[in-house]
Amino acid sequence: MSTATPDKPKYTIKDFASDQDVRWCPGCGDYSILSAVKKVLAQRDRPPEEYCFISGIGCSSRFPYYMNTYGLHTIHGRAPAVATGMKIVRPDIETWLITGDGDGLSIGGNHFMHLIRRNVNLRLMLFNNRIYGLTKGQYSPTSEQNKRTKSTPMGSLDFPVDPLCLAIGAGATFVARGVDMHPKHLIETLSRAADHKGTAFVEIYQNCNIFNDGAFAHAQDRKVRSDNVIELVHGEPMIYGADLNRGIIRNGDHLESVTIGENGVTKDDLLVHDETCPETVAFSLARMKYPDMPEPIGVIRAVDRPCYDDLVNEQVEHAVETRGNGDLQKLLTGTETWDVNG
Amino acid sequence: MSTATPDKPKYTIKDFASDQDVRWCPGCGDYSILSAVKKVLAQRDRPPEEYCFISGIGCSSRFPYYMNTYGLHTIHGRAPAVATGMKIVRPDIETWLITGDGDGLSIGGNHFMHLIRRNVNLRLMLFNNRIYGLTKGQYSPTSEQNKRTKSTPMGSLDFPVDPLCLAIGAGATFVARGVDMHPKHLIETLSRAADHKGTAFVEIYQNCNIFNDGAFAHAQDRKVRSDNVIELVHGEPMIYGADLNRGIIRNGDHLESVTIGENGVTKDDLLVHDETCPETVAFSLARMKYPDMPEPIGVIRAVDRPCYDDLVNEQVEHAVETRGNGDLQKLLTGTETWDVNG
Amino acid sequence: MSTEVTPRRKEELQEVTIRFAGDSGDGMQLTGTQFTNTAAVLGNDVSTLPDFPAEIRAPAGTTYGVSGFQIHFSSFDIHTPGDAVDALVVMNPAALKVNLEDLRENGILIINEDSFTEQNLKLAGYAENPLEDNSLTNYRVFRIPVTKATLEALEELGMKGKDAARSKNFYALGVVLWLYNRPLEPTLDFINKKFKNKPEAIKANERALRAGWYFGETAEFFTSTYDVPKAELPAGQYRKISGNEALAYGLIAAAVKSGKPLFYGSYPITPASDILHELAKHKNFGVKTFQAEDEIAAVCSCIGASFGGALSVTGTSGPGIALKAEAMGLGVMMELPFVVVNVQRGGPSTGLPTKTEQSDLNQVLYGRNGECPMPVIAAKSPSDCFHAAFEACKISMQHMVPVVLLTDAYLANGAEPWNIPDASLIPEIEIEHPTEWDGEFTPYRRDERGVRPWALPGTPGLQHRLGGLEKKNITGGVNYDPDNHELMIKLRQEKIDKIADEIPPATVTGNPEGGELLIVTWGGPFGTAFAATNRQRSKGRDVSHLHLRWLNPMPSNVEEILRRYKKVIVAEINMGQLINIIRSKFLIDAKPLNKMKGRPFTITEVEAAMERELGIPSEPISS
Amino acid sequence: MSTEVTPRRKEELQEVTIRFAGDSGDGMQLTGTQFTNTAAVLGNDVSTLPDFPAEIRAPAGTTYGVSGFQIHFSSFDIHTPGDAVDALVVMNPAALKVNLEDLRENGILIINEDSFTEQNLKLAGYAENPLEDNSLTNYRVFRIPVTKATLEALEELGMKGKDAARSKNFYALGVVLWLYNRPLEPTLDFINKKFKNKPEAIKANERALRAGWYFGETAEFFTSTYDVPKAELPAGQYRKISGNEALAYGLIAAAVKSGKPLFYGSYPITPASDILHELAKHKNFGVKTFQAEDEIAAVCSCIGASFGGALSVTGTSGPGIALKAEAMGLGVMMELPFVVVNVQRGGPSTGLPTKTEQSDLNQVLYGRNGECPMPVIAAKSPSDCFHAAFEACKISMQHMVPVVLLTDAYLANGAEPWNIPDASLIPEIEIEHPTEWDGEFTPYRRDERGVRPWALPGTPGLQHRLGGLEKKNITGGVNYDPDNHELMIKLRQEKIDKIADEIPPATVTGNPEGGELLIVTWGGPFGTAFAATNRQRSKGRDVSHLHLRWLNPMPSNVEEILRRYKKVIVAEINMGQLINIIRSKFLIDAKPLNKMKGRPFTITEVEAAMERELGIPSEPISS
Ligand SMILES: Cc1ncc(C[n+]2csc(CCOP(=O)(O)OP(=O)(O)O)c2C)c(N)n1
Ligand SMILES: Cc1ncc(C[n+]2csc(CCOP(=O)(O)OP(=O)(O)O)c2C)c(N)n1
Ligand code: SF4
Ligand code: SF4
Ligand SMILES: [Mg+2]
Ligand SMILES: [Mg+2]
Repeated sequence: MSTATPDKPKYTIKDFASDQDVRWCPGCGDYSILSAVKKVLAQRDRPPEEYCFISGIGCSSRFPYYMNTYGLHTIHGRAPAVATGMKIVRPDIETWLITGDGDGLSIGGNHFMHLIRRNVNLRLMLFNNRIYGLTKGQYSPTSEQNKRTKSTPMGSLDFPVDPLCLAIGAGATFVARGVDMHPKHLIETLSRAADHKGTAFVEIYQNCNIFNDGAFAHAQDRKVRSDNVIELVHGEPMIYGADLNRGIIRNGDHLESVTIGENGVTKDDLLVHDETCPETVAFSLARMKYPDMPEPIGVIRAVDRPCYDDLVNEQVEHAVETRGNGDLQKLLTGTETWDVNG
Repeated sequence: MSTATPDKPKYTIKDFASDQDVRWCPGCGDYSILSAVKKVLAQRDRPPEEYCFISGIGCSSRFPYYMNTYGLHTIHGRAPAVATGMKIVRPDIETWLITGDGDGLSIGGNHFMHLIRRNVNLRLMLFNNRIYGLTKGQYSPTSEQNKRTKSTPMGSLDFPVDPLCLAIGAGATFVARGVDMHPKHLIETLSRAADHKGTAFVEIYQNCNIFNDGAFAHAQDRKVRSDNVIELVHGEPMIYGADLNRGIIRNGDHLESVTIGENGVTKDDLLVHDETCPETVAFSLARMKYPDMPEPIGVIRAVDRPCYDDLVNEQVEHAVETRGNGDLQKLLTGTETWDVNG
Repeated sequence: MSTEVTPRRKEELQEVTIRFAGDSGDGMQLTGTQFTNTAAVLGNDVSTLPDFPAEIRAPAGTTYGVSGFQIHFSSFDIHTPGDAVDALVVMNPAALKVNLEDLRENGILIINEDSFTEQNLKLAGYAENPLEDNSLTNYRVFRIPVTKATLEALEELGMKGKDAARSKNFYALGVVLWLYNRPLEPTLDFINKKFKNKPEAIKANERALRAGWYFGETAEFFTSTYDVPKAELPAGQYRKISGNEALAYGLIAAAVKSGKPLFYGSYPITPASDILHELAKHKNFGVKTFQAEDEIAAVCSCIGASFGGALSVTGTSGPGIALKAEAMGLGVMMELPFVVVNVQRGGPSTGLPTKTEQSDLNQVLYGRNGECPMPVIAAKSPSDCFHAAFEACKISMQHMVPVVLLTDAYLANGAEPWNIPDASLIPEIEIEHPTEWDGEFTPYRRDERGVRPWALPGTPGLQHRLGGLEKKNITGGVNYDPDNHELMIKLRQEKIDKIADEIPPATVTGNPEGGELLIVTWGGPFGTAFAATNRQRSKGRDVSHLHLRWLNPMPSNVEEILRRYKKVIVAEINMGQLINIIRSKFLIDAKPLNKMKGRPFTITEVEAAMERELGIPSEPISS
Repeated sequence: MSTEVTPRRKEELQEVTIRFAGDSGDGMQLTGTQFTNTAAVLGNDVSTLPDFPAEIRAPAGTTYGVSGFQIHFSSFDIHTPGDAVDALVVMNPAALKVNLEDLRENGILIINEDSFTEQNLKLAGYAENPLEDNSLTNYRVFRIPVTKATLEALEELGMKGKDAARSKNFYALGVVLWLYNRPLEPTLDFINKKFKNKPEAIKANERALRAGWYFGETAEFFTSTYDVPKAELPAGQYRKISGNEALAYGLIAAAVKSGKPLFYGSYPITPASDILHELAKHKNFGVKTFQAEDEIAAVCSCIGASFGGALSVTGTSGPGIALKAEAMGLGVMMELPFVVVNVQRGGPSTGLPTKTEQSDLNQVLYGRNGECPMPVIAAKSPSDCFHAAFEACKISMQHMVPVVLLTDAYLANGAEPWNIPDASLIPEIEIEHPTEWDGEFTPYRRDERGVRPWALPGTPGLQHRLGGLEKKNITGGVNYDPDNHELMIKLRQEKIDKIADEIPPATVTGNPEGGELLIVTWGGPFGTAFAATNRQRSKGRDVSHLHLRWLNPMPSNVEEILRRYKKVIVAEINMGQLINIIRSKFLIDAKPLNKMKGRPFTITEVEAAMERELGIPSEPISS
């Protein structure tokens, strides 16, 4: 599970940059994610031609154009299905899937869920800006209730979905969260996703400075973020805060935020993060929401389960092993025949 | 939250039966569900014309034809969207949505999720037979891994989804489970669903005796079911077993099944079911799976949250209150005009 | 049971159409299939038409629960499952009610009289018992106590009631096999294989079958038996094949011959699901089947698999095509190869899921946003599904374009004898993937056929991105330039038009030089129109037949052919779709022959239309 | 700033086309809109064409980030946003690069010279600075240091750098308003309203605007100014209206006039989203807007809302229509009323999301499984979107059928003056819902127009179930009977055909009696063809114009009209879709005029096509 950093990197960031001009709005959080992804790939051993970036439609989904890899910019919401087809026939191609909160959770919510339950071996990055960027600012499934947008001048009514909870509910084997403006941590998290075998889901808080500026200020702003997010580290106690004096404990059936030193709480009382925790625990962590609780970032859960593309290929191999390579003539002839003599 | 049973029932089961011949296979679990639903409605005060049954496509989705109510047999997977439109304009019509494991979770998974997060005020019954009945026996999203079906002669590969977990992950306000062959309990559960304001989700274990006979034998078979399912009752300890000597306790971050009398466990140690528990607890309950754990039936969680159809209508009312009834001439005229004199 | 046997007259017939009909649970599909196999193995030409309800097993005795299976077998080359039925076997009153109208006058009507109970009569909607009200006098009625006789036959086995009654279809089959002088052996073999783990069932079914046969032989009931001599088919080894089977084999053959793995992404839907089921059996050919969460995911998975380099196919029926439309457009824009199979059924909407129709031609040609052309090929017979599938795959991969393959419920479920092809003689499908490139890779540089390169992930230096936004000619970059857009639309169209250079020219049955009347067909009606044309010609009428397999592009000689005939009829199982294209393209006043009854044309209907058009007063159609 | 002012010559023009172009962030849409409003309020006829990139705010300086706004204003009745541009205002090199080809010879070219930095030139792809290489000698070039001048003007306010530079569009607007003798007041009012919570911005923009105006007045730069007199429009109160606004109002009007609540279920997509945005503002009309999770849910929500008794509408663009196809088919089968709006954009696939096209006619007519006819109406101008929407709602509810309403990006975003209708004169839409029934309720019993009853949930005794399976005539029960299926298909078609009785007959501009040449249009090209026809007629040419608003059914006199002309041209912003219908239906050898560039026809192009068809050698087109 350690990041594969060769002594002397084989590739540079430039090897992964395409010649296309980047067309996002100046100041968009997508830029820093793009840069983080290129850095992650440059740290690894794999040549650009062995990657494929697949996306749907949205500002975020323009991503593949900017990578000097194979890529598909598909249709709205359907990238998971495209990627599944790709991986089934080409398990050797390292596939990254880029989606947005609208693309992945509104129109594409079903493919998102089925991809995850199948555990197709790819990295799934959801750029969550809590808004529809490309269509100029309607609310999205992750928008907070009562959000006033172009399509909801009196406030939105839908209860927001939580991408992590949905993913966990669908049986995800890898669930993580990063923040666009926190590049070092984001790079670490994406590196971990890159190492995971199976669907590695990473929600990334992304600022849309045009239509939803500051939506994640609590997690982005250096001044406040340490009080609002908690960096989960496997095997380490769940500790956070500017002064590293706050932490999480379990109180019966729910999690609580406490201050070390208050009410006799010591560091030893804090929960220790275990990435291999049951889904039920991961679900509780994912439910921690600002402002009531600090929001977890980093790898929330990572477990092993056979991935779909491998299983498909194993069945084919098994069929060949047990029944021999298909013989076309035998197939066409079948078992019941008769002869006609001319 | 109590079932509305008038002293003298206004309606009989017959009032809710349409004149259509029922076209399910003899022995299908759908029959007992149909009968349970009619019983539930007959216990209530509402006349047949104030109900609407809406379904997708599948054996289960033929349901509306058999009810002497308004009804729509729509297209595969889309009933939640149809019902949402209906409820927004007709909050007065008591709507029941019928779906199957394929209809609701395969093609219709996204609408299912969005319906639930919006908390549209209707009853959502998912007939889970872990198979595609109408198309003659392919595996479904709830089929166990390695299931051999027509489309998967070497065994299915997808990890099954759990309808309850998905619903909870999507923010459901009412989550319950019933069993076709356990009519008394099913009727109680459906009555509770009928009383709920918001999306009341009920998964029903349903036997498809033609293509997946016995899929839920552990929960249906009178001989074994009390050892395999646990009837959750609000305010009561979580107790089960033929001898009522088994129960559920919390052990740190997970739930455990214990035997009363063993290792010093007493009835008082058992968890007491609280329908208003946080989602995280409901999620843990829903994760209890046969054969490791007893599977919960009855109402797992029921909480209040404003429902979508009410909110939409409140916005309209608020707009009328604050801005007066729309004046067409004013609208057409707008604010910037000029005159042309002929 | 060993009584004296009266020798019967044995009549020789050239063709016979039999229909078995009963409850969904009565095993009529199996009975029909067994009779078909027996006739085929005996050397008859055969053609079949199964007909079953959309419900899995509707409650016994209802008319909507009736399941039927028609078989046409003959001593000559036939192409249709038969018009009027010569012999109808009905297992209950509902089956009689639904099927009687198709039995010809004086036809044989075999009835399981045990099932004519008051309740069943009521369920079937009979006010009076038709066995007693003289309403069947136009037919040769044979009332047999099938259920009782079966029960008696199985009594010795200690079987009783429901279990025993289940074998009654074999009893009926035995009677009919005897009546038509077909041997029992193929069915006995079948029973032994099918129930190999249920010795009880083997015994029961065998006994029932033989009991039926003996009944025919023994009872002084039938005055003659019938024989249909072997057909004069081209020499070769034959098997029976249904359209869906043939289609699946065609895909596998294309995979083998192109050296590509076959990827089939699909979502179950009647009547296409059996393609998925069939392909899933053949993983040892490297076939990967993917049951997607819906039709959109299915076609999208093909786009991914195609980009990855597989022969990619998705199959569905009309409602599924509607859902795939957006992604098919993406395939057109990306210029990636994959095949979309549409096994058409009755529409609109959910329509008639188990019945046949040809009403999706418009949909597959026009049902996408923007100018979005796709090649379309339609199979003309069950066995042609093999060839059409093979061709669709070939054109798709060689021309880098998604292709639609149309069949329908009638072709998919119908079966016919198939002269088994020699696998080694099936030509290879040549596919190239560039491995290097002069300078910067340009994914939209075209060759002389207008085809762009199929570069695969993993190839160093050929990294490129495809998308649904309009792309710049040659480089493939996103581009909004007005002139480029028009150019790209034309290039995409031209690429498809040029496929016409590679498909065989259309040929005419009858008089290719021209004449009075040309009947044009596509898809399933091929056989009927072909037979009708031959019959009319044998009556001396100047009628010819043009069948189109490729609907887009059409063979380049179609206009030329059409102009050689004074009159043109276009026969379709829809309200007139191909005809609009012909009229609009060639400004020819073609006349429609349409039928929208969930059933194929009968030869009689087509002949009548021809005669109408020729101005010949039709003979009255008997029954 | 108060220097002597040289009096200028004031030329009177009858029409002028101006285009403002700059970076997406330069505020060109706002500038253009303000100029338009000013001209409109002054009494000119106006027509506009915004043109912006698919990216929200592409990086500054790039050609693909250029945003443009064209306005055509005149002293007479116009119907198009203008052909060649008379005056082009460019804020940077990229805008020059992209737009110059549309400027007419000797046209006015106003350039913000400050932006012609080396970097910007490179970004725009200029090897040499066009300001210095004599490439602009064909135009009247006015180089103005817009950025610098704006900064100077705002210096006193203490504003600097980026913040101040943001006002430069108002400076440019000031210059152009002066040049065309338009007053500042409307813009000053606008600034005060728009920025009412930002006093800083009010001051800055006001100053920039005035500075631009003074620059024109002061600098010895322009030798003349121009005036365009009022247009002779019919008397009345006018406002400016865009297609999407008009469409939204049309829906609300239909709701008010039918006494139905309006339900709008939609998923955002360019260029249709603004309809949702507009309707969401008017909840006090009882309007309920539902932003669905996707297009399928959007149309399905309409089916539910329609069954519930609302006026139900869903709006989208081409890719969304593809997704709605299956549910539209369900609507046809259920015979429930709702309207599907398609604001067409460039296709196929994602295509050109912000550009206009008419390429979805085939899709809306044919893009569904089975025989699945739907009425289709297309708006012909921005303000006609109001009337077309109203009519679509009326026909849908009165005939119990889903109806498609087509517009396109050009109509949706374009604007024109609108003679505000008197709301009280808009006719009521009569709708009936049965409340009782003689005997068992029969949801598919039809009236003389073939229309079935719209019975609403909650009505005692009228409980019924609708579904997508074929239904029995009259009772509506599920039915698989062959004859019933054919009958139902015909009844569904007939119902739509009969709508022709209720739509106005088609009328011809030019010579309705017949003649040499008829140009046929539908949708957006109406205005261009109308203008071209008038111009050709004024040159003495025998040209007439037929515009079709209802595409299905067509008005009953279309064939009659078509046959009166020797030649017929069908002009469409696609590869030829309506023309196929006309050729197939009437066997008339109509000729296509097509354009697929994401832009409307120009009058010049249409005139040239007419002359070609008439055999008249065209005058050379002066760009
Ligand atoms: C079928 C279809 N429906 C709608 C659209 C319009 N559309 C494009 S992107 C988008 C939403 C984008 O939101 P999100 O996925 O959050 O991406 P972001 O732009 O915020 O990165 C929508 C609705 C489309 N392109 N295709
Ligand atoms: C668009 C579309 N795709 C596929 C189908 C075929 N189909 C009908 S029902 C069904 C699945 C039914 O399974 P489920 O929802 O579990 O219902 P059940 O029959 O088991 O009650 C499918 C795939 C269809 N009718 N429409
Ligand atoms: S609109 Fe928002 S999300 Fe899209 S590119 Fe601009 S800033 Fe980024
Ligand atoms: S196939 Fe299964 S689910 Fe469908 S009606 Fe028959 S028993 Fe019930
Ligand atoms: Mg977003
Ligand atoms: Mg099921």
